[in-house]
Amino acid sequence: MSNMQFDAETVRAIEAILMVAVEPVAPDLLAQLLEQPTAVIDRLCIELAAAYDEAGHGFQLVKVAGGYRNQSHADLAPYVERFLLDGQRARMSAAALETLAIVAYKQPLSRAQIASIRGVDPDGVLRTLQARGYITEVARDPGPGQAILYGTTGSFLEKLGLNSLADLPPIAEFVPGADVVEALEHGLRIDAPAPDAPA
Amino acid sequence: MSNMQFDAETVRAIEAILMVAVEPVAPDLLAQLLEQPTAVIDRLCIELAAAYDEAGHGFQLVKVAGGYRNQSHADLAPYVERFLLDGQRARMSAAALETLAIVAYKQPLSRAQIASIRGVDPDGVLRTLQARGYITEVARDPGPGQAILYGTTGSFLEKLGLNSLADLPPIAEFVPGADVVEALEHGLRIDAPAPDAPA
Amino acid sequence: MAFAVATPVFEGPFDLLLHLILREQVDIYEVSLSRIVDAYLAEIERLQVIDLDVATEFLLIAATLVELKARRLLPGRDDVDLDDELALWEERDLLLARLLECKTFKDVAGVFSRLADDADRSYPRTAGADQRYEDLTPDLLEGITATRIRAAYVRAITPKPVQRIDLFHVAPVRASVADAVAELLDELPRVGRISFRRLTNGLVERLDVIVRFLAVLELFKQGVIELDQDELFGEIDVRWTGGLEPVAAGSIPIDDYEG
Repeated sequence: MSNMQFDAETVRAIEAILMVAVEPVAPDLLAQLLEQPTAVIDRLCIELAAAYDEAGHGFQLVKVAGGYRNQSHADLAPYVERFLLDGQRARMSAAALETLAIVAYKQPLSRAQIASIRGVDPDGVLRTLQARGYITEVARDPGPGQAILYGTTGSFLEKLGLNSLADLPPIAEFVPGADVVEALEHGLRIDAPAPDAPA
Repeated sequence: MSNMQFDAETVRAIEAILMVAVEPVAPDLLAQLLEQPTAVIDRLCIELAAAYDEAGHGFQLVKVAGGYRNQSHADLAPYVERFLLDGQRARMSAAALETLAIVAYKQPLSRAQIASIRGVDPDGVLRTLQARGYITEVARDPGPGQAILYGTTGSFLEKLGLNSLADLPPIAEFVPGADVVEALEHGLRIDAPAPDAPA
Repeated sequence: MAFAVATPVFEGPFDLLLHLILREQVDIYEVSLSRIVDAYLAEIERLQVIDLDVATEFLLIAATLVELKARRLLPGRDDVDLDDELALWEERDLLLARLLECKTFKDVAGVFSRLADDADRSYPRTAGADQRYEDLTPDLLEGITATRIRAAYVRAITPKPVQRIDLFHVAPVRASVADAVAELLDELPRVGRISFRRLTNGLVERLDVIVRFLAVLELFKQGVIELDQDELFGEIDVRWTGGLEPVAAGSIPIDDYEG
């Protein structure tokens, strides 16, 4: 840690606050409480996180969902899970993950828009995702019907261990490659049938 | 820390567990989870506490109420207080509110009975509600095991502005929730949730 | 020709169609629309037999596929006009675009799953303030009324609904197609010539229309009717060519779409 003399008190205060916080603490809030520029808070937190790593502690300081938090180190998960009897987290179903992916990249969007992409009624899945706090109603469609528009939450970012939506991989990376497109085109081709094709 | 090579993993596991623990963790429990003699756990915890002090961290490892706990350092209390006053949202989680409601209407009842209604282990929530003075142990189940039976406190009634439990609003026979009504209107069949209901 | 379909649970019609097409990817030139359509219809039947939730969306995509396939059966393909040809390609491209979008988000979901698995290995600290700060933590009951306690209780004891699409009105396709064929065999020799629109006039359910359409295709395959369509999405003209002798329904072998 640099400027140890000046920053030590701020760093110690950050450590103390993160110890009583129950959710990620925004750097702006830390900056306000500790009367330091946000940039200084961010720099100190990054240095602190690196110092924890270097010292080989069993915990980490990470930035998720726009704030800093302390968490147990991933490689100690077996011990932590033994301790927290209900520690094993429920895995999300394929349907939930796909719906979450659509909401994450296309937000805000309506139930009907999700249905048209997935080809199935997403009602039950949406309710589950909402109950778990991963998505929420973020707006109403201004058009007739005023459909509810959904978006992702901070809990979603926490669930995926991301700091912000900007950390999501660019959607362009997932556009199917030429081979897939070609296969699909062949599967749906409507040119003349082969002589032995069944009617 | 002595015997670094042998103890490093155990020390890191202790750090990870204390980071996620809500209540002080008894040395016996740590010993059992980490498959080490209690004496070794105690020695490592004392060394770890000394190492935190020496490094000048903003948190401490202390032994309180028969267990070990990480907490913010006493000399940083002014910052922690500022954070708790300014930064903390007063918010009862949905889980806590539901658990409190179950205790209010069904008291006296045991942890297991609450678990069977809510479908999840209410341990952490019960501790919070108890620490806040909203619920308390009112009796012991006369049956085998003598489970603790919980009920609400006078302070709970006072805060809700009620004279007695009889003043709680009555529960109608059975009022289906809005989502159930909506599902029925859509002509969908409602089934009791399967244990492995998809997310 | 039979497709042996493994039994994964398909999340939707695009999911199923993607699966059917992409598993053929090893030999792209073996993929044909006919095989895909047959396999798709067979899969829908199987889904119903094992009583999974089958959304009507599966059947709508089935209708689109059957329509694409039917185009190839209709006579007069050589003199299709250019507009029709373009519209046909448009329809196919729309389906293709939806499949590609579906595939995109399936792949994203895979990445989300890995991110979540990694993140799940770290547990956040949620202990909150210890007793030393008890006086400072705001009262959680502030602003909470007895009515809200009651609402929370009702919420807690209400069984969480698991939605299932009710299928009681969705008859298995096989039986319905056979029935529809029997009806058509009774009606068509008497009327001789009728438009598909009129044939399905009294039908309310989209599924019934689809089943009628499948029945018409069956009869076309058997060579007892001729089909004509002047323009894309135009009236389909159905003409009985089976002669005046009544044809017993049982004498028409019904393709049960098992590939």
